[in-house]
Amino acid sequence: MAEASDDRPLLQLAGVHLHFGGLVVLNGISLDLQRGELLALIGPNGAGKTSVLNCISLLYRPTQGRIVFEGEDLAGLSPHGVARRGIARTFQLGGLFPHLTVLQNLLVGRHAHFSSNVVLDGVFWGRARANEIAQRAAAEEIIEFFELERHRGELVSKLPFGVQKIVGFARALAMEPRLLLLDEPSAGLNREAREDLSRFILRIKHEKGIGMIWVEHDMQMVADLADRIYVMDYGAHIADGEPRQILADPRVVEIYLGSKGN
Amino acid sequence: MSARGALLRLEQLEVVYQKVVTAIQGVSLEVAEGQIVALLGSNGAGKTTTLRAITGFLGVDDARVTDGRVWFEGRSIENQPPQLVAHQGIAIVPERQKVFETLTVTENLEATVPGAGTTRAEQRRRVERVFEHFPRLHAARRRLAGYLSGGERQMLAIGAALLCTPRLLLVDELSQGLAPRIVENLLERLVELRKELGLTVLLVEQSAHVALQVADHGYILENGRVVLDGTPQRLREHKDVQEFYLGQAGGGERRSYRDVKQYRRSRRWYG
Amino acid sequence: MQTVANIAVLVAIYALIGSGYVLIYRVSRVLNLAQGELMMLVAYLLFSLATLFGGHPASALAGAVLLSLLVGLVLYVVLMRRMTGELVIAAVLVTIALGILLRGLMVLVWTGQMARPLEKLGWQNSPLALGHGVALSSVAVTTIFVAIAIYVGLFVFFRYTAWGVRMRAVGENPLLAAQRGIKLHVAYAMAWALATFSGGCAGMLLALDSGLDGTMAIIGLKAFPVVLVGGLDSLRGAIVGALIVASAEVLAIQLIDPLVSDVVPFVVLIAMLAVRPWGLFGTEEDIQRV
Amino acid sequence: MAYASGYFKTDYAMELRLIETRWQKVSAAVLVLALGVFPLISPQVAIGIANQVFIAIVGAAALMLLTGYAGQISLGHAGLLAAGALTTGVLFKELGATFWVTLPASAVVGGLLGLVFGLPSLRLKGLYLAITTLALHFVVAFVGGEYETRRGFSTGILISPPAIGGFALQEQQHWYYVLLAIAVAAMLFCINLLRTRTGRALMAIRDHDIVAESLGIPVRRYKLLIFVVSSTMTSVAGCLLAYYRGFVSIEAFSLYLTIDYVAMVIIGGLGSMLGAVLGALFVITFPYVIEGLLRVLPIPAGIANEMFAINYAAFGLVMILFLVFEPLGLVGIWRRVRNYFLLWPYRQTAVGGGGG
Amino acid sequence: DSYVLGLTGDLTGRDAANSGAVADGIRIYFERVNRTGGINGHKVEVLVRDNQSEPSRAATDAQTFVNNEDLLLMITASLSSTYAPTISESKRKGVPVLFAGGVCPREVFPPKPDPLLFCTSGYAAETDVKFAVDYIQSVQKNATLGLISMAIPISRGSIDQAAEYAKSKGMKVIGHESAPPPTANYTPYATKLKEGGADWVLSWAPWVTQVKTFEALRQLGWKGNFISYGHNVAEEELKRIKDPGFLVFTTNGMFSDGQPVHKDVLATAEGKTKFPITYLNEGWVAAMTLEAALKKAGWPVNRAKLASAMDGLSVDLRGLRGGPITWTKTNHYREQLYYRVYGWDAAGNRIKTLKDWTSREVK
Ligand SMILES: Nc1ncnc2c1ncn2[C@@H]1O[C@H](COP(=O)(O)OP(=O)(O)OP(=O)(O)O)[C@@H](O)[C@H]1O
Ligand SMILES: Nc1ncnc2c1ncn2[C@@H]1O[C@H](COP(=O)(O)OP(=O)(O)OP(=O)(O)O)[C@@H](O)[C@H]1O
Ligand SMILES: [Mg+2]
Ligand SMILES: [Mg+2]
Repeated sequence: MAEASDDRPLLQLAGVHLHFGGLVVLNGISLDLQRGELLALIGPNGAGKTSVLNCISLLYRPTQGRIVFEGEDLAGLSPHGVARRGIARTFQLGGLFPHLTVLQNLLVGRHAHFSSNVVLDGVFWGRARANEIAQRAAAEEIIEFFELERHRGELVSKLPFGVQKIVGFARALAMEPRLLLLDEPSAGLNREAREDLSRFILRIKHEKGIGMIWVEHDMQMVADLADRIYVMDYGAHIADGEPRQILADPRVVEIYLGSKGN
Repeated sequence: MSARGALLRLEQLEVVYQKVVTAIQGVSLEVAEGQIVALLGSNGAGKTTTLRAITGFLGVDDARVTDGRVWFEGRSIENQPPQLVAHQGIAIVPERQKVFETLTVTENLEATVPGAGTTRAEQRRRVERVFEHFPRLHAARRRLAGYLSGGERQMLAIGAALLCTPRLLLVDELSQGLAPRIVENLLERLVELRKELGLTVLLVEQSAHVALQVADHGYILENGRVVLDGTPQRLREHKDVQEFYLGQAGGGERRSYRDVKQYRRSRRWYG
Repeated sequence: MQTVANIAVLVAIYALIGSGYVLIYRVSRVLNLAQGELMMLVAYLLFSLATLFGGHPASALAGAVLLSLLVGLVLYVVLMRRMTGELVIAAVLVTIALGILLRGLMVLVWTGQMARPLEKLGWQNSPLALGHGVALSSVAVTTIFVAIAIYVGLFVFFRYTAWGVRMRAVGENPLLAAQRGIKLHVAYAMAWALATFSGGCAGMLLALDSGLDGTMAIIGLKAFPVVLVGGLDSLRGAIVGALIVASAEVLAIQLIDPLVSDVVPFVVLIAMLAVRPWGLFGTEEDIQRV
Repeated sequence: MAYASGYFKTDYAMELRLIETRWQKVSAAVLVLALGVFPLISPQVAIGIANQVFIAIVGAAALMLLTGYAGQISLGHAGLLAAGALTTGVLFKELGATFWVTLPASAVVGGLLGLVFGLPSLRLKGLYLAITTLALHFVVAFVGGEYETRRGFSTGILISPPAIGGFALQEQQHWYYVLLAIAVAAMLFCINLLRTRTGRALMAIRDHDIVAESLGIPVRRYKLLIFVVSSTMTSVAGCLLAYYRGFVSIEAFSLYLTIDYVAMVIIGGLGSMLGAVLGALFVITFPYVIEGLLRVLPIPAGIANEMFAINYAAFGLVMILFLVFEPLGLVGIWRRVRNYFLLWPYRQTAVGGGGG
Repeated sequence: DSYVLGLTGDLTGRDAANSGAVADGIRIYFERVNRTGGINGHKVEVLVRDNQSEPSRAATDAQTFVNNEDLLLMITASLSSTYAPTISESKRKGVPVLFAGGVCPREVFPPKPDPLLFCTSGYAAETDVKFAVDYIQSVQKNATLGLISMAIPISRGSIDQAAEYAKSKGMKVIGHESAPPPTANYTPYATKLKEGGADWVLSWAPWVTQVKTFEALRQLGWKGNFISYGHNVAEEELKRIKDPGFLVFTTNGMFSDGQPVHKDVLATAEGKTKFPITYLNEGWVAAMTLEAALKKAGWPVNRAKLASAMDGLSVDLRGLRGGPITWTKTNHYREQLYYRVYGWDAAGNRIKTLKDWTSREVK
């Protein structure tokens, strides 16, 4: 499934540890992600899945270990630097800007693609204006892709939770990333919306070849879509491999799936 | 419906946001004492709005119940402030902002006011019970709740709601963000509690599988209207429910997420 | 030695005023900028009662204390209650406006002239020699004891009832607190009543010690750095903050130049917040998890 | 373009126009005309008030950028106004500098101070930040006071009116047009800033700075930047104020002035530039209105003495009533009225959700 | 068709007790004038505005006044922070200004006063403190002098001058304390003065600072003498404090002097002011002077005419002060200043004069 055009992995985590005071959140996580690969990250609540994503986007600084993206060690960067390198993400707890409209949220996502400055913006002349128009067009493509036309001008705070999740996804894609981190994108979506979401994920994978790390609790979706599953518990690696094999693994059933593991 | 009188009854409820957006219209439903009732609906159908109308959580968003009544134990409670509603024995696990982020986990539980006449010892015992059910919370009890993971927050919110010893528990998206095993436990626990304490539950749930598994009765809300209701059995057999909520292909077997059609435009309910 | 005594008195004053800020901040995240005016109002009420009951100083004092609780309660019920759920900064502005209103009313009723409740009560503020050449006025000594008593009372209250945690819960998210069955308005009203009471005590004592005029309100502002250094939602912090700020101030007067005594607390504040943004004992408020 | 059947946008550039429909064009023209004619038909006092409003608009817009959009509460506003005024005063008094020197100098000083005021914002939020900026205000006031005392200007520095091309700006009417132009320029600058990338970045930071950071926005730089922009504007307003008033005195920049400005942005309505204008208008004219009203009332001679205390208390009272009954500010009222007319006689009804 | 004057004063701010009394004095005085036929057959109308000692409010007031074409003159009765805006507006439109009840600004003093600015108030910062230092020296040859001011420019400035002057006279000066306007507790300042070994303390500051520092010193058991400037509250306060070591020096005679003019003030103002009538003398002085100026200017009158009438005016104050107010082309303050020192006579339980009118030439 992984269309590795370049044998070097897109992203590589090597022995990542994360501590908060005495609390060990991540305990030596190592994983590789190939270009265009869809890796599902699963584990019980509080296992540290979100923390892995936070470490990659440098919102948390790993206590120990290396994170290498396209051959570059991320340690020296700032969170916005990481974003500019091409890593985008969605957020488990929403993370949208509630007082902005859908369109504005997307344009914030395209922040790094502008080339203007404060003075130009204030005068709104020349480059600033041309930029606005060009980026607006780019945002419109995203809106179309996610079928958000009818919500374009609405304030995000007034949208139902499900639509907000989609907007969050759209905003991440608007950044034109090469690596996309998805944190429970399906939470709060109904079946129908999950099907739409699956469609978006598949299209992104096939049309844009973006690598994705996908934290998810819906095992049906994971089973159907993921290329590979990585299971963790208490900040440590438990198992990884093919979906079918992992979901049948008794350890995974024990700590995570419970009796009805499918 | 059950022969017993309804604990909660909504009558032709209408809620309007900011004086212009009508979110639900003519919603009527009943929850009988000791029942678990599921409220299903696609995103934006008005489920959260319905729960807010019951708990009086509407004011902040400049919304009002403009029509219809909410009856709880025979008293009408629409447009009452939340604390009054809470004192009548209605607890909620809200959809978003569910914990006090700047308090520790233990403080979150302590801040919850127990039902009348609860002794301190009793209260402490109940807190311990919450920790028993959610060992992860116990491990995190001294941490600020704002640092909890999404699932841990959900556990804490459920724990706190149960501490109130409510007569009616409203849950907005129970399984949201929880690992499958926990969801399973929780549902078992709800069934147990119902037996033990006669707890009544109104459950909003995205995963229709899960909800219909434990519910005694289900309602389906679309576009701010109730379009279908009945026993889980009846709902499960309905063609549209199968298609849109259970994800079953024509024959009854599960449809794969991989097979979603390109550019499928959903059919809408016009009940 | 005298310096230590001076610091102790100032600590007591600041701690009393500070507790008012803390109590209200704790339940509503609102900084009550009318605290100074409330202090002054209570002091003036004492003055009027003292004039009325010239012969019965005790009943005048008791009356003023009761009135201070009542004033807080009434303010909450008729005014601040309506601000629940609104923007914090708007509520802060309401307290500022309240301060303006109160100041206008006080000038109207009591003019801007110096008032001396102590004389009306028929008492003498005689100096007390405390040994080692240290002397303090009797009211100053009383101030220290009152501050201790009030703080002990508050600590006991919060230790043996669940209200401390509940107040903070209300402060963070009133609606959620309401859902959890906390009686919002009781918590708010209690905080306002207690805050005017403790602030009012500071006002009364200051007025008894050295008289009362229109500038007292500004002293309320001087206790800002105190509560910020200590942590806006912590009573313990208010004491420690008072200790730090009062020492800095008195030592600046004593050792550097009295002129800088006005800025010193703020310099301490800036330095402190750079190190611990939530003050020494405050809880972290801005938690953003994603 | 077919106006008959509605108004269509055919490209993205059209969306960027500030004035779109014919109706808006007409209203804008009327407004311009009214503003232009105002000083010709109004008494001096009214023009004076208008001039104060214009200066206040510049200051309020700066604060609105900072507080209303970037979410950084600042109580150091008077300190920054003072910095601008004092720079002007010092340069004028010590070096005899002209307007063309003092204005940019004030801007530069303001910008630098903005950097200083902005530093705490990298660590602090909300009221904590507010009080820290207040602390910086006291530091500025202290320095200014020391300067005035040490140099023997304890009652303030008198400044002669600015000469623009040999024309001394002295009459209220002349000031009116100059200040109006400046206020309009400041507003346009802010509005432009807000509808472009900078503005969105600021609002993103206000709503959720960690998320903003991981979307590629250098949060710290933007925070400092907005402090610098806002302080520069404020400082320029301070410079104008000094010239307009004809004097500089550090005591004129007390905490109350900050409160006035905070009141402007809150009463106007946080997060709206129109709010800054309405707020400035309200706060500046309010005392005059109250005074006028009290004057009209038949006041018994006996309490004529107490008029001022009543006036003062009334100011507080009306402000309280306003905040209590209209927490969304003047803009809230404006929007409600407008919505009412836009929708009348309909009421929008449910539109189903739909997951995308 | 009346004489219109505009008064801007601190009626509700921190100096309300001072300014308010000045405003009341002027108001009551002209009420009587109007009752008894006015000046040159015309009534006097005083418009009053409140500036709370805040420069920006004062600026607004001044602007309103100068824009009123009928208005002849502005009266300022508040702290010196409000002077700059008033002066600035007065220059713009050529409106004369009378400073009544505050500190006189430098612009009214000789040799070259501003043609539009005049002053009747008692204060004269520099001369005041010099007189006080001389007085101390006349009582106790080599006193150790402690100094306290309020941390506002005008007070600090003059106390600095007192320090210099005292040193030049060979006195030992032990520092200059300066308390911020609102101070919760004056004891730390007092402690420093006491521990410095001061046997005399001089203060030239708003009344609170003076009296509270004194009281704090006494609480500490300090036994020295304290001399402070006599604001209009001084008479009341002397009676309250009853401490022989607390002296005030003043340019206004106290009502305890019992001059006919004092009885006149008492009779006229009874029940018309919320202030003790002993506070009214500054306002009375200003009003008497204004009356004389308006009389001299005649009718019709305009701003310029009034200003020139004020040049070369001499007003007999009939005992409210030690001598007349005389304005000349080179002096808009007065030619001679007259000081008196009052203290408390414990035995007689009354105010006593420690030093009778002493004149100083104003240069
Ligand atoms: N900043 C932090 N400070 C303290 N503890 C933290 C912090 N971030 C995460 N934790 C703790 O680390 C653990 C892992 O959190 P994380 O959010 O990564 O879990 P998760 O696997 O995403 O769980 P869920 O499925 O519930 O979202 C949790 O117990 C959480 O409380
Ligand atoms: N604050 C608000 N202001 C305006 N409209 C709102 C607001 N909140 C919700 N709505 C509207 O009300 C309708 C119902 O929303 P509601 O949140 O109740 O849906 P829901 O069924 O809970 O959806 P979800 O499953 O996504 O949570 C939606 O169309 C939404 O746009
Ligand atoms: Mg997570
Ligand atoms: Mg919902």
